[in-house]
This record gives sequence, structure tokens and C-alpha cells, in this order.
Amino acid sequence: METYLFILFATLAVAAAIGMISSKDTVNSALFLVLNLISVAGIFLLLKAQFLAVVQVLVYGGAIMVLFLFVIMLLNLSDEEHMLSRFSVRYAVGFFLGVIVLSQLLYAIASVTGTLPQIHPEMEQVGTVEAIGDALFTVYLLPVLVTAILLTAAVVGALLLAQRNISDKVNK
Amino acid sequence: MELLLNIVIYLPLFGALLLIFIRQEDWVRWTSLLITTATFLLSIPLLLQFDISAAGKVQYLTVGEPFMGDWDVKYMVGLDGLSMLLFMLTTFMAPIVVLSSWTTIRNHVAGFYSMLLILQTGSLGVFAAMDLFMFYIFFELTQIPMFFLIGIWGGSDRIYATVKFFIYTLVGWLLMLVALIYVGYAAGYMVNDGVFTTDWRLITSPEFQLDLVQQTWLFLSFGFAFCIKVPIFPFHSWLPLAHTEAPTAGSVVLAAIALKMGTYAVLRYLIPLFPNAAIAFAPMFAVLGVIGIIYGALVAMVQKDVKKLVAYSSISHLGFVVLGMFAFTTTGAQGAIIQMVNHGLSTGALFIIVGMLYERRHSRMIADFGGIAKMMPVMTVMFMIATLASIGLPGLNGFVGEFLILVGSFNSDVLGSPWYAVIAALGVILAAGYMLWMFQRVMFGPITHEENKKLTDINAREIGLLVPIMIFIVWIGIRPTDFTKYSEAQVEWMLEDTRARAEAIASNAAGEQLPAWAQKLYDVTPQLASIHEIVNKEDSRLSSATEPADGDGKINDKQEQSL
Amino acid sequence: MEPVNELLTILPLIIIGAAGLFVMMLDAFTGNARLAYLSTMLFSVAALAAAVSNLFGPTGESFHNLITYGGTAAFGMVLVMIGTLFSVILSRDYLEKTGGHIAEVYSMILFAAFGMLLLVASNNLVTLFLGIETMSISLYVLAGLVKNEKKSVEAALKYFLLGAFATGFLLYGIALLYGASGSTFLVDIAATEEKGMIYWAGVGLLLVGFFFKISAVPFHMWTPDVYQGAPTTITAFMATASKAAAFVAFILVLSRALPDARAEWGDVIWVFAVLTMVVGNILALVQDNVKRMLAYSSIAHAGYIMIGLAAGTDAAYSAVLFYLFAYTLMNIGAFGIVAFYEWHKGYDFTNVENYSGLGFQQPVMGVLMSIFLFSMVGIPPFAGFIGKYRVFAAAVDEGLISLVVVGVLASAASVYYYLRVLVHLYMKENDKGIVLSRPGALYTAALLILAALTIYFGVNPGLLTDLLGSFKGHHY
Amino acid sequence: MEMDWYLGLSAVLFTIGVIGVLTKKNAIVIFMCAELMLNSVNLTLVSFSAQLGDVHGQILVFFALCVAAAEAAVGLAIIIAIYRNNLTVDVTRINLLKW
Repeated sequence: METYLFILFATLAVAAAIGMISSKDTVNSALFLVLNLISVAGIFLLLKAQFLAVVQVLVYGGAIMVLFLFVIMLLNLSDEEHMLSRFSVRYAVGFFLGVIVLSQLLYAIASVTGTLPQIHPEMEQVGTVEAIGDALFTVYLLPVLVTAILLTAAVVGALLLAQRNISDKVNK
Repeated sequence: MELLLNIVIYLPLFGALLLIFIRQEDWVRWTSLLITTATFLLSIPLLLQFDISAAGKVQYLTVGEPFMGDWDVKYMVGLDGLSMLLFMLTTFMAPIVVLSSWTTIRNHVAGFYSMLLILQTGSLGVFAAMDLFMFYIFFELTQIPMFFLIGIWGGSDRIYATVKFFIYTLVGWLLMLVALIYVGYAAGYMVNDGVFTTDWRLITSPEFQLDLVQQTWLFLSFGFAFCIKVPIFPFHSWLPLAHTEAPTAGSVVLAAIALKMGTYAVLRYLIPLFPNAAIAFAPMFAVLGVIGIIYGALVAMVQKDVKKLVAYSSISHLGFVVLGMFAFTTTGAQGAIIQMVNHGLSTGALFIIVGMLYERRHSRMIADFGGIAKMMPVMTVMFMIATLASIGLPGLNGFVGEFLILVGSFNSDVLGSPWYAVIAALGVILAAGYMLWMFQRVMFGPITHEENKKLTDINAREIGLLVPIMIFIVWIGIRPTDFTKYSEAQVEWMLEDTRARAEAIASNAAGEQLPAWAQKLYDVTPQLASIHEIVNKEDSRLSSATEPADGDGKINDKQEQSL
Repeated sequence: MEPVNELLTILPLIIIGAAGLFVMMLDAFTGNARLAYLSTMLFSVAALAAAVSNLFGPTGESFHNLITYGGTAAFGMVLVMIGTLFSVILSRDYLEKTGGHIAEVYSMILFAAFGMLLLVASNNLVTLFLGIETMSISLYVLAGLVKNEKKSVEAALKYFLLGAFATGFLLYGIALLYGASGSTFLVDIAATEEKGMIYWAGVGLLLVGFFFKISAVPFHMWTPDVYQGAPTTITAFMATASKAAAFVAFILVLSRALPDARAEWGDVIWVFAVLTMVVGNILALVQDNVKRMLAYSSIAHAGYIMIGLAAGTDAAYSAVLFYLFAYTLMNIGAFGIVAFYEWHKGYDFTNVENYSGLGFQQPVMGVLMSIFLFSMVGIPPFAGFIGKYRVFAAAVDEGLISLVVVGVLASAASVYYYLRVLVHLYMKENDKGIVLSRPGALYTAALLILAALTIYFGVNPGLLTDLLGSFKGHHY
Repeated sequence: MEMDWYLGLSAVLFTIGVIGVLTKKNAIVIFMCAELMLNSVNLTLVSFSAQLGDVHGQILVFFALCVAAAEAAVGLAIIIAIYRNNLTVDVTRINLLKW
């Protein structure tokens, strides 16, 4: 059963990712990314990481991607040309680099085939809200506080950049 | 006395800082003159107290604390026979340089004189430094003011000249920095309990023995830097440009002091630090020196610009110095030192005179002059003396240096051939040719340009600054021993010590196999091979001596044969 | 450890974090930029003092080993705070003159500094990642600060996109190292027994992430654009504090997490160091824009510093720390003077051609520029020389002579573009009739202090080298 | 079922993200590709965490999510700012700065 679910989610995730980078329409790209995120959340569930699966859907799929969609709609962006419609050196280099990176990673991963064990039995406990909350507010208390500052900084920064009126230099 | 030496070195720097607060231009000039004169006067006791007979000993030595943490790099200054005369030359020329630019520099006066004063501290430091690292620091300290002196107050092509000068020099010296670090670590491991050191006393001690491959590499990288600074042909191309574009004071400093740093460094560091390599490469350097002599003279002959002519004559003169140093004889090295001083005096005087002509006529072209001896009789006399000194007329200083060098290289066992001296002597004849020809065209003959009729003779200030130089030109020419005595003992000791260490290292290295490329470099010259032969002979002698089978008489026979 | 003592170990971090929030609130309620500037300066001074006192205090770990304090980390904090403090002091005059003096700037600077402080004190990949990201996100904003200038926003966009890209690699590297070692603590990673492909892939990706942050070639693409586009004093902040923080963190990771793999990453860094020095210097040669030239020069400097990393001994690490110190002083100084010229209206004072003959006007600025540039060239008696010298020496001692030769040749080439600025300042005529105004007293004083430190540590480096030499805690 | 299936999947997703960043021209899409990269790394972390039965990997994912959120806020603000200046988010057309 798990295997089938994995294959389902994995196929969805990869298909959505490919759809995202090959789509002409920015909105479609964003929606594909949402699909991808949700599939990955499904895989998190398979890995017994319940908390992260929920957070993934809520924060990523919900908040962040809505922000993306909002900005795309706000700017009313025109469609982009299809990725393969105009072949250029840029694509070739990108593709080439991608292939290199992929092959290296696959090689790295293939070389450990058979050495990795099944999901650790303790995982049932580890992935819960309690376990993560426990770790977050004991060992990782300092990083959590840092995250508070990080998010504050991000908000202040976003305000700073987007809030004030842009002066006369806009090209019309 | 140690304190006095430090005061002499840093007084100009202090003066430079003082100039920042002075607004009045005349005050700036007078302050600089005062500071430089005071420096010179304060340095005289150093000369008088100098122990002539002390060989292999640094006098007035100041040793500071290591200033770079875990490394034994310390502030060390002192004087010995190698540096005494050059140190005095530097303090002596400084007031003259200040006076020579009294009226010519009209913009940014304070900047100009503070640069000159910083340059003087740097130069004095270079000659007094007794630590390789301090030497490097002081040397670089002279580069910055020189860069500005040429670049701001120079002639029309000054920017190109100064950038070329700066980069050219720096490339060599940065490569030398790597070699310096290597030497520092090697010396640390060998003679200083593993602590990095560049103390001159340690890096020239007998226990500090670099093997032949190391010596070859290090010698080449040090040599490259010094070749550029001297400059030795074919690394000379920055020199005529820098000399020509620099303001008079800059040219004088460059000729009288800055160029000496290269030759002095050869004598102080290159030869003692890497004795085997120095002996092995001596003929190569001697050849370059001789080429420099002839090349400089030939190119000088065709110059139309007086200043350029003098610049090329510098290359020729420095060729002599190089030849003298690499002759590895006391006479040759003595000649090299006195020739450095002579060149500083006579070429300095020539540059000053050219500067005076330029100030009056705004031209340095030989063709623009002619017949001005009538208008400027005093100047003519001075110019004549400087010219003859530069040629090497007996009775004037130039003769002493060149003669000693020629004798020294003629008899040199390291060079092994009198031909170096013979060809170099040709340079003296050529020098007579181009200098006299130039003098004749500038000073005598009909007056072809109307402007020249209005020329005025040199004034009291100008006479005042030339006369001291003339005094020394004649003094050295008549009584050279008054000057050579300072370096004699030290030079003799240094050469003997160098040879002794070379043989010690060669005997230790006799069994070692050099890599093929290094062997090829050494094979260029037969000298190292000859050292090897001597050593090998001794080795075979020793090994045969340990064989008990033969009788004593046989060994004695063998020894006699080999001797 | 007592909670209070534990907090004391990260006192600079706490001060700066509080300061960031305080200045933010100040801005929200008063909007007074002058007040924000003053309080930022005071907090920075306090944090600098705290960092300096940590420098002479004990070393160890705190916060469940997430944080390392004292020694290298404390020195990293000092570097960050020096960079922050001087950038803040210089920013006010510059931003007031160019229009863009708003209180948020200071809170962003403080947040960025907060990230840097965390970065240099991390003993764990989680804090390392958070530190880098806090720093980077604040810097993205700062780069786009003068947002009505096209170049500035564009710089921010480039920086942001490439930064996010690099974050991916960094995090992937962290993840793989975590997978290979089962821990995110640097010490545990060093104890990894099995070094399989996952481990090496993790090391490689982590190196890529760091190479991006220290702008090593070929991951330097963002640097010139961002440095040129950002407001100049902010550029000074990025070029010094963030670079120094990234390098210190790099040292911590290399020495603590990957000491056994030194041979491997040493070779990798060797190659990238050569690339960085050569490309950085060559591209700097052709720049007319001073800020862009300084950007490429900072790439070149990263190359020299990498020589020290490639050597990878204790002596080399302390040499690198010294170099970073000198680099911070002279770079803030140079950018500060560029900023001074830049605030004059009428000409584009980032173009070197417009500097002609300005050296004699406002002579203090001209002289200071000469000092900073000669220090960057690496000429004694300035701190830059000692830094270069010690790094080269450490590498020579490790036998990396060919790398050092590349380094000296590259720095010989660098002379040309540094001198070019001086040639224009002093040796060309001011034919445009430009008249410079006087810089403010505090502005001048800040630059004078930087120059004085540059000279002092060039003449008498012993104070610092002794201290740095005593850090045996680069790794355990 | 073997763990490297998860790692392989995340590697594939990561690579797709890399390709996207390198080839796309729209700044927003490039940014989304970067988010995809982060997301795939999260998958790696979770699978390692599951393999080791260790909570630290999941904690790191949590922080990575926070960072992604912060990046999104700032990144989108930058994109809005540049759009107002240039009326385009095409990175090939925004090119004041070269070499």
C-alpha cells in the first residue's frame, strides 16, 4: 500500500514540478507548485512526519503560495514564452548543468542502495507535535527566538521595499 | 650612538609630519632644508665613531622586540662597512636635493617636500636594516613617495612613467617576498629552533645551509627583484623613462640613492645568502653587467635629450657595479661600493645641472643649446667636472671606482676570464665619447638660438649646492683611501665568509643529486663544477686517507699530485 | 552553566537583537531617522565593547552546544561589529545627502548584523543556516534600499534570486551532511566514520553554498552588480561585515566539522582560489566604475584569503582572521571615501574619470584614500601588507608555493587598478571645475580612525597576532 | 521499500528546480523554482530523519520553512519594487549592470 501511495505522490510531485517549469502561464506555474507541495506533504505523511506535513500544507501551500498568486495577480503579468519555443545557449547551459547535477546526485544516492534501513521504529513518536515542540522549546530555543527576529526583519524589509511610493523615475 | 642612528633615520619622517602643519611655502622649504641638514650633521658622528677594523660585526645595532607575535621578526638597524658609505651618501645628498628644487617646484610644495622626506627615511632604513623583513618594509616605504614624486611633479609623460616604474618594481619584489618567506622558515628550522626568522646575523650564519636546488630557486627570485631595481639589462626599460619624466629632485634621488638599493641588496643579501648559487651564476651576472655597460653607452650616444643621455649612462655605470660585485674579489667589491658612491655624486650632479638648464631654457634637447659656455662660465666649470668624473678621468672619483672594478674582475678566479674586464674597459672609452660629445655640443660652438643669449649664470644657491658635490668628487679622486677604508675590512671578511660557506655547503651537497633542470642551470657555468671538483678531490683524498692499506708516503704523493 | 552566564556568552547578539527591535519600534512611533541613527550607533558601540570583552574571556559552548563563544567566534563578532559600527556612522551623511535617510535602514542593518553575529558563533548547522539567512534576507532589502534608483532595485533582485538559489545548495549540503553523520553539530560531523558518497556530496554542496557567500569565482556573479547598485555605505557593510562573517563561519565549519577531509577540500579550495584571484583581478582591471572595481577587488581579496583556507593550519586560520581584520578596515575606509565623493551632485562620482585632480581638494580625503588603497595593494607599513604576508607565509609553510606565486602575481596585477584611482586623484587636472564640500566632523573622524588602525596594525601587528595565535580552539 | 527512493525523488525535484532557475526568465517563476529546491531539500531531511529516527532533521525542516516564508515576503516585495520601476519582471530585460 505504502509503495503505491509513494509512487502516486512521487509521480504527482515530479509531474507538477515539470509542469511548473514548462508552463507558459505564471499562474499555472504557481498552481503546479502548490500541487507539488501538497504531494510532498503526502510523502511526509508516509514518512510519519505528521507535524511537518500539516505545516507544509498550511504554511507553504496556504500562506506562501497565496502570497505568490496574489503578487502575480496584482502585477497582472503577461505570459512567458514557452520554454522550448526559442532554443538558446542559455537553455543549453541550463540543461547541461542540470544534467550534471542530476547525474551526480543520482550517483551519490545510487551508491548507497541497499544500505539504508526502513523507517526507524521510533519515528512514530518523533514526528508528532509533542516531540517537535519539545525539541523546539528546549534545545532549539535560541534558534526559535532567532526565527522571530528573522521574520520581523523580513516583514520590516518587505514594508520598506514595497510600501512607499516610487518616485518619478518610472519608465512609462 | 644607537639612539643617534635611529634619530637620523626618523628625523626626516618627523619633518614630513611637521610639514602638514605649515602653510607658508617658504617656510616649508626652509623647514625641509633645516631637517635634512640636521640629519646630515647628526650622521657625521656615526662616520667618525665607526670602527674601521671591525669585520663581520654590525655597529650601532638596535634590536627591537619581535613585533609579529610568534615570529622572530624584529626591528633591527645598524651599520657596517657595506652600508656606511651609502648611508652617508644618502644623508649628504638630501639637503642638496632640497636646494635643487627650491624654485622649480611651485605647486603642492608641502606635499613635494614631505614625499622627499619620507623617501629619505625609507632610504636610510633600507641601508641600515639588519633584518631582511625590515629591509623589505623600508624598501616598499620608498616606493610610495617615488610614485607620487614622479607622477605629480614629473614631465609630460609622467603617469605612464610612474605606473610602469611602480608595477615593474613591485612584480619583482612580490616574487621576492615569497622567497623571503621561504628563507625565513628555512632559517627558522635550521638555526632558530623552528621560529621564523629573517635576522641578518642568523641567515648568514654558517649553520644556515640551503641545498643547491633551494639556493637556485631563491637566488633567481631574489636576483630577479634586484635586477629590476638596479636595473640590470634586460630589466632596465623603466629606468630611462622614470629618470626623464621625474622632476630634477626625483631624478637625483633616483640616481643617487634609489638605484643603490638594488646593488646594495645584491651585496648584502643576494651573495651572502646563497653563496653557491651566487658563485655559480656570477659569470651570468657579469655578462649582463658588461652588456649593460656597452648597451647603456651605445644608446646614450644616440640620445638627443640630455637627461635621457644621463639616464642611459646610469645603466652603463651600474653595469660596472654589477661586474665588480660578481667578481668575488675584494678589489672588485670595494670598487663596486665606491662606484655606487661615485655614481650618486656625479650622476646626481649631472641631473642637477640638467635641471638648471631646463629651468632656464625649458628644454633638454641637445640641439637647443650650444655655445652657452660664454653666458654661464661658472656652470661650465661645474658641468665639466661632473662630466669628467662621470667619464672616469684619473684624479676624479669615477676613475677610482672603475679602475678597482676592472682590476678586480680581471683577476677574478670566479669569473675565470680577463675578457669581462677588457670589454668593460671599452665602456670607459665609449663613455668618454658620448659624454664629451654631448658636453661639446651643449656648451661650445656657435650660438644658434637667440634665447640662449639671455641665459644667466647659476646663482649663489645653485653654486652652493653644487660645490659640496664637487669637493667630494675631487676628494675621492685624490685620496680614495679616505673612503675605501670604511668598507675594506668588512668586504674582505664577507667574501671570505661567503666562499667558506659555499664550500661547506658544496661539500655537504657533494653526494646529492640535483634534478636535471637545476643541473642544466649550473652547467651553464663551469664554476660550480670546479668547486665540486675541489670538493670531490678532497673527498677522494679523505677516503683514500682512511684506507689503511697504503703507506703514508703514497698518500703524500697523491696529495702533492693533486695540489 | 548559569542562565545569566549563558546569556553573557552571546551578549553582543542580544544587544544587537534588542537594538534592532528597539530601532524598529522607534521608527514606527516617531519616524525620526536621526534618533534611530544615534541609538543604533550607541547600541553598536555597546555590542562592540561586549564582543571585545568576550575576546579576552573564556571559550566554550553554550545553549546546548548550539553556540560557540570566545576565541575565533568572539573575534568574528568583533569584525562584524567594527564593520557595522563604521558603516552606520558613514551611512548617515551619505544617505542624508543622497536622499534615502530613513529609520528602517538602521533596523535592517541591525537585523543583518544580528544574523552575522549568530553566523560567526554557530557550532551547529541549524544556527549556521539561520544566521546566514537572517543576514542575507536583511541584505537583500538593504541592497534595494534606494528603490527609486533602477540600479539599486535591480541589484536587490539579482542578489535575491542568486541568493535564494545558493540557499538551496547550502541547505542541500547541510541535509546530506546530516544524513551522513546523523547530526547537525559540527563536532559530530567531524566524527563521521563512514565517508560515503552522501558525505562527499554534502561537503561539496556546502562548499558551493559558502563559495557563493564569499563570492568566489565562478559564484561571484552577483557581487559586482550588487556592490555597484547598492547605496555605497551599505556596500561597505556588505563587503566587510558579511564577508568577514561568512569567512569566519567557513573557518569554523572547515576546522571543526571537516578536519579529516582537509586534503580533499584543500585541493578544491586551491583550485577556486586560483580562479578567484585571476578572474577577480583581470575583471577589476577593466572597470571604470570605482564601486565595481572595488567589488572585483573584494573578489580578488577573497581569493587571497582562500589561500589561507587552502593551507588549513592553525597558523593559516589566524592569518586569515588577521587578513579579515585588515580587509574590514581598509574596505570600509575606501568605500567611505567613494561615498564622500559620490554625494556631490552634478557628476557621476563613481566613475574614476571624474576623480581627476580631486586629491588636492579636501586633502584629508585624498590622503586617506591613498592609505586605504596602498593597504589593499599590500604595501607596508599598512595592515593589508601584514595580512597578505601572514597568509602567504602560512601557505608557504604548508608547501603551497605555487599557489602563493599565483597570489603574488595576481596582487602585482592588482596594483594597476588601485593606482589608477590615485593617478586620477593626484596626477590629472581638474578640468571640470568641481568643488568639493567639507565632510562632516564625525565622518572624517571615523575615516581617520580607520586609517590610524590600518597604520597601527601595519606597524605593530604583534598585539593582534599574539591574540590570534593563541586561538587553538579553531577545532577540537 | 528503500529510503533511497525518497532521496532519489528529492534529487529529481531539486534538479528540476535548478534547471528552472537557470532557464526561466520571469523573476517570479525563478523564485518559485528556488522554493522548489528548498522544498526538495526538506524532503531529503525528512527522509533522513525518518531513517535515523531522529528529530533534529525535522527541526531543521521547520526552520527551513520559516526561512522560506521570510524569503517569500522579501522576494515578492523586491519583485513588486522592480516591476514598478521597469514594468517587467523579465530578468533578461533588466540589465543595467553588466560585467
